[in-house]
Amino acid sequence: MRKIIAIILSICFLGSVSFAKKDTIKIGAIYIFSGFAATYGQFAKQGLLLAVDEINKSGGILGKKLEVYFEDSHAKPDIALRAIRKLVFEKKVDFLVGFDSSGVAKSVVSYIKELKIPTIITHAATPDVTGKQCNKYVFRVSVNINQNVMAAAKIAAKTKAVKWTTIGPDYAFGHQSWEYFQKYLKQLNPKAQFMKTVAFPKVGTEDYTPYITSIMAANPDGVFISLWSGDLINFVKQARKMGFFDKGYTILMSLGAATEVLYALKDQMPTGIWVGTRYWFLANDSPVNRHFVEAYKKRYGVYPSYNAQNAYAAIYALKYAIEKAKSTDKEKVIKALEGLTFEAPAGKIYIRPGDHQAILNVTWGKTAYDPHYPIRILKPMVIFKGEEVTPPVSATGCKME
Amino acid sequence: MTPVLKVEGLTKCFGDFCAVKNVSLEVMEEEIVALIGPNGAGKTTFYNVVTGRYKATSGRVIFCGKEITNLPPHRIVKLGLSRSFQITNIFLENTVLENILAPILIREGLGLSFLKNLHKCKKQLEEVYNILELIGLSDKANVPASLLAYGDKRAVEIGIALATKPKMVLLDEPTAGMTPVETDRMISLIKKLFEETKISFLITEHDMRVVFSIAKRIFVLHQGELLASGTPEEIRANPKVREAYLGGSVDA
Amino acid sequence: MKRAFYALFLVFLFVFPFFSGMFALLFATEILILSIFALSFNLLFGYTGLLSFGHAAFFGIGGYAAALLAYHTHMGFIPILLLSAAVAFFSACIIGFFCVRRDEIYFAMLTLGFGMMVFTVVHQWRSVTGGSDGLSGFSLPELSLLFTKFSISPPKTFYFLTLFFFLATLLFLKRLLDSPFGLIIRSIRENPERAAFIGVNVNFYRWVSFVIAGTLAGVAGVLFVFYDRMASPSMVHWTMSARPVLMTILGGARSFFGPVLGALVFYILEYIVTQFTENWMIFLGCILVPIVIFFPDGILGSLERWIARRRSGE
Amino acid sequence: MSEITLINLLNGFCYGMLLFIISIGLTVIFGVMGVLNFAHGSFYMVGAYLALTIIEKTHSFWLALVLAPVLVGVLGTLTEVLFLRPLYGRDVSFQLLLTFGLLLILDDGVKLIWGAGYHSVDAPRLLSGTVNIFGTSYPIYSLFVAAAGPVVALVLWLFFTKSTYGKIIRAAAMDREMADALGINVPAVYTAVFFLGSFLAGMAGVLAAPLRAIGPSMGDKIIIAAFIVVVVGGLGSFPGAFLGAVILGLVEAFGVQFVPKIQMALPYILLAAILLLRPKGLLGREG
Repeated sequence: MRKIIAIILSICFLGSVSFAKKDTIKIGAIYIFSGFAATYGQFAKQGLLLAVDEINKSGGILGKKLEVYFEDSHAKPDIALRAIRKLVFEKKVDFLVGFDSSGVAKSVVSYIKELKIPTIITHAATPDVTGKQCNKYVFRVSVNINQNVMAAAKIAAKTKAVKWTTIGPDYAFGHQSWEYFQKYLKQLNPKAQFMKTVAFPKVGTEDYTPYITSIMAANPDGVFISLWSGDLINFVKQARKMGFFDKGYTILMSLGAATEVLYALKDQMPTGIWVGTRYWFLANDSPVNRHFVEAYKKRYGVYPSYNAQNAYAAIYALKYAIEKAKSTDKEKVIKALEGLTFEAPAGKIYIRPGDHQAILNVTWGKTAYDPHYPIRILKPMVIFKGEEVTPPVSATGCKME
Repeated sequence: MTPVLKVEGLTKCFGDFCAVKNVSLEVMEEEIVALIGPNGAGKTTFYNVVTGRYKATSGRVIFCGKEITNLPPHRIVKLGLSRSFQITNIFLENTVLENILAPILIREGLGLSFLKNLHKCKKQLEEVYNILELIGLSDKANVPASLLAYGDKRAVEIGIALATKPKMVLLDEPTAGMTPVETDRMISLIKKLFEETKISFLITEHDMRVVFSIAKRIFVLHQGELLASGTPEEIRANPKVREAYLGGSVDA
Repeated sequence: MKRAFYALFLVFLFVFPFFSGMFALLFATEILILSIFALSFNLLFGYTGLLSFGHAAFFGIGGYAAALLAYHTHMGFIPILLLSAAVAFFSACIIGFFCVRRDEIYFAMLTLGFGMMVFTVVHQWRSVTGGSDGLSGFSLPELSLLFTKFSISPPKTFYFLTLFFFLATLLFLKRLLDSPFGLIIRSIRENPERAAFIGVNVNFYRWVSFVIAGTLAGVAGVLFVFYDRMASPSMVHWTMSARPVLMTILGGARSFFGPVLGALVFYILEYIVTQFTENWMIFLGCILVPIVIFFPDGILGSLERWIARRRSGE
Repeated sequence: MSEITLINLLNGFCYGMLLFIISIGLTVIFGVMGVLNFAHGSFYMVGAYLALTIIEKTHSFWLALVLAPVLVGVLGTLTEVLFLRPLYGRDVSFQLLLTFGLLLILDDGVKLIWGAGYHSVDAPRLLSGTVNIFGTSYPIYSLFVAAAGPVVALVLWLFFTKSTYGKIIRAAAMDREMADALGINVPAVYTAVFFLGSFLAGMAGVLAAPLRAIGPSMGDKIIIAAFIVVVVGGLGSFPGAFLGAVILGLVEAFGVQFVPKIQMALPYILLAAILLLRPKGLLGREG
């Protein structure tokens, strides 16, 4: 009984006592650690811890050690919100990083503004959080839909395909990807046609055969696919069995070059199809990238996925910003993040002050077999300069206060 | 005298099997009548059709001059035809008082009083105590029904039927499974009720001793058909009835 | 003894925000909201004998109605609450009309089916509900009371607002269950067939109970949406319907405060367990199984029984 | 009929047969014991995970197809003996809740053992590749699954109508008291039935493994579909489960083709319509 009372009391007082030690910088990280996309969280956590350990080993930031708290968003906005509250009010974190799902990111940014806590989005790609929903506290170091899809459209415009269709997850991300793809491709190739038959299976769909059948029956020239993680794996397995990849369609998978997908599929991933990513570990031969890939491979036994790189880069972005501001004061760090340019494994990243969106290179490529790697790699690889594929701030709808 | 219950050509079939075949009978006001027959004769099915638990295959049931064939049970009860069950069928987790109170509240149309406290239903509670006295359970009002002795549970069963203020009650083997002492108590209870309330009763019963001591008229059901009807003496003398009982399954 | 305990608890609820931390305050608010939800569920399950696996439909309908009103209008909190409760009321009228015609497993399946239908509507009707992303980014309505306007955004204000609805729900349900209506639905739970033979229109009373439960769940949904500042499809999913079921079983379906205790224990356990492991569901399952087998009356029910036995033993 | 319609017909049938094998286990258990097993989908998932491990270790799909269902059957047997026995005679809600608790345990349990990520296995070499049907290449493995349904149906039918054990089970299903009186060991029958039902769920899991990504939530999704199948067909009815499974399979396949917007809601609309119009299901027994 006494124990129960003790527990109840300790819960009542949760967060009422501040444990904040002056010599640490606390970071809250929110990713998907369970369900159909749990590998995303796993990779992000690995990349993030790698960065944190590196920084702490070399003396921390301004002499302060980093401390990270992880929370699971379950890919659901309401649970992510609870995680934010827990991190901010109970763990008293100074900064937040994370968010895989666009839906989650969109739902929480206004609350983040209310809490006034600087946040770096490392994965969610919806243009809105650095567009019409942008605010002072929210930054993104990763490629967004605009950038990824603009690159896709540039590739699509160079192919012979005229009639295009899509398969994407049935939520804002899938629909927006297709919307932007049509918009950009139409600009580049006015002859492009977009079919009425499109497929938007629910996230977490088990059986893709009806969708695959209806797409194949429509007989398109090109198929733009924005499925991701478990869904993409499921889709590729079933599509392969149905001969979807033998029909000679031009296929673009906007997130096909995610290493977690490639690892899960291994040689079930067909070769010769166009895949995009938000970071490719072989795309950049800089010392920073070589170091990152090596250290990552050594520590975890696999090649880093884009989500690992993004989380890694976010921690370094914070490091550089805090050092630039010479303070961990939130407002000063925000000032420092705006316009920050730094070297990440993905290459040079510039955080545009106007909308807090990172400008960085975007990689696409064709899947290919290589005996040196257990997974498909990209050959040939096409790298787009960040500026080429990013719309100007004026086109994003962002009005920063 | 006018008939309270009038059944015309009632038939109930389950697929090919007909448990009740073309049964017609009448029960008058202020009359106790028994319905007897060997096991499986269709007595309970007959009750179930008359009280709306099953839909009739054909035939009509008229109660107090109103056709009630195939009405839902609660409507039939509201018209004044109540019943008891062969297997004890009461609200076990509720107290004895609540068992009796519920039908009274429903009868008075108070079922949807959401905010009135049960203790404030003074008039209805008074009625409950009257019924409890009648069935001899005044001292057990606040006992959960599940804790009662078997005979008392059967008495509650009858109390519930009375609480609906019926013009007629169908009793389905009120003494089933009782000890001789309990049976005697039940018989005197039924007699007392009849004398005090003048409700009509239709009783199915295995125990011939009970039947002949209570009923003024008897109907005999055999394989779903009405075999005979008449006074106890007539039934006793009827050769067809003897044959049915001896030729059919043996009853206690 | 019991009264003193409740009085103490009530006092605790009132003074709690003045010494608790921010996180605990939010935590407590959420528990109170879910308690309302679980209490409403238990009117059906514990008192009418109907196991619903689709109760979240009304939680979600109320919530989405509130989110949409907050998004598109400038109404105050009270009009939004009343309108949303009305929407939940009418949906419960319609869905309940069909569901109460069936018993037991069929009722559970039917409610599950209808619940998931509501979920699909919420999930597919992107232009209105925001699809799987849900609705967010609306500003919180203001509460007009005594000619003054309050913002409900400060956590303390919102806590007291929730506490008010929580206590109101308790009082309302207590009176309801001690009323003739309460006796009738308990009788239906005990023995639906017998109830018909005392003149109860069983389906009708079940329907009324269903509608009351649905409306209360809608109110809980409204509070939840403003607490979370979003309406998301997971509010309507069957896994959300499973929550009050678990809470009620945990606390005790036959005890008036069972669902409240269940919600409290559920959240505290979840909080403690998730400190150590991400696999909180396995833990929950491991608690649920022995409770179902050995303590079907839940924590509070078993406790009450134990106390009663000790008292009668002494 | 257009080519796409024919292919959809095939798709629907193939998915339907997978559903059938899952649902028949569910309905056998319900028909005999009156227990609606919420954890049935989790048994299916465990079957798929076991197949994954067995195939990784031995590289034999066929061994997995034999071994995994037996292991799942044993798991089901333990469940029945340890957890469900104390609950017979109590309100059905408790059985539903108990099996729901098991679902929670199993869903998280596989995460502890196999991790949270997705896995995949290949179809056996014999069945990989495609054949040309209606001018479209169609995977042989899907045809195999489509054929497995009728085979399972036939075997079960023979078992229940021709073998002594099958007849005993049917007797126990009809009337427990009667079976008791006839000297049938009813508890043993229940255990055997639970083994059979879980075995079938496990088998469906193995069959599904090469078709789908193997992940911790695969059971939750399928259990709802299986519920719908058995309710539509008629709880406890064998031919009903077959019919229900085919209908649901076709509804899913053609829903995508004709009404993609509300396709997701179709199974639930079907469920509600059946429960309201024919509460005992299409082929359910009157009573």
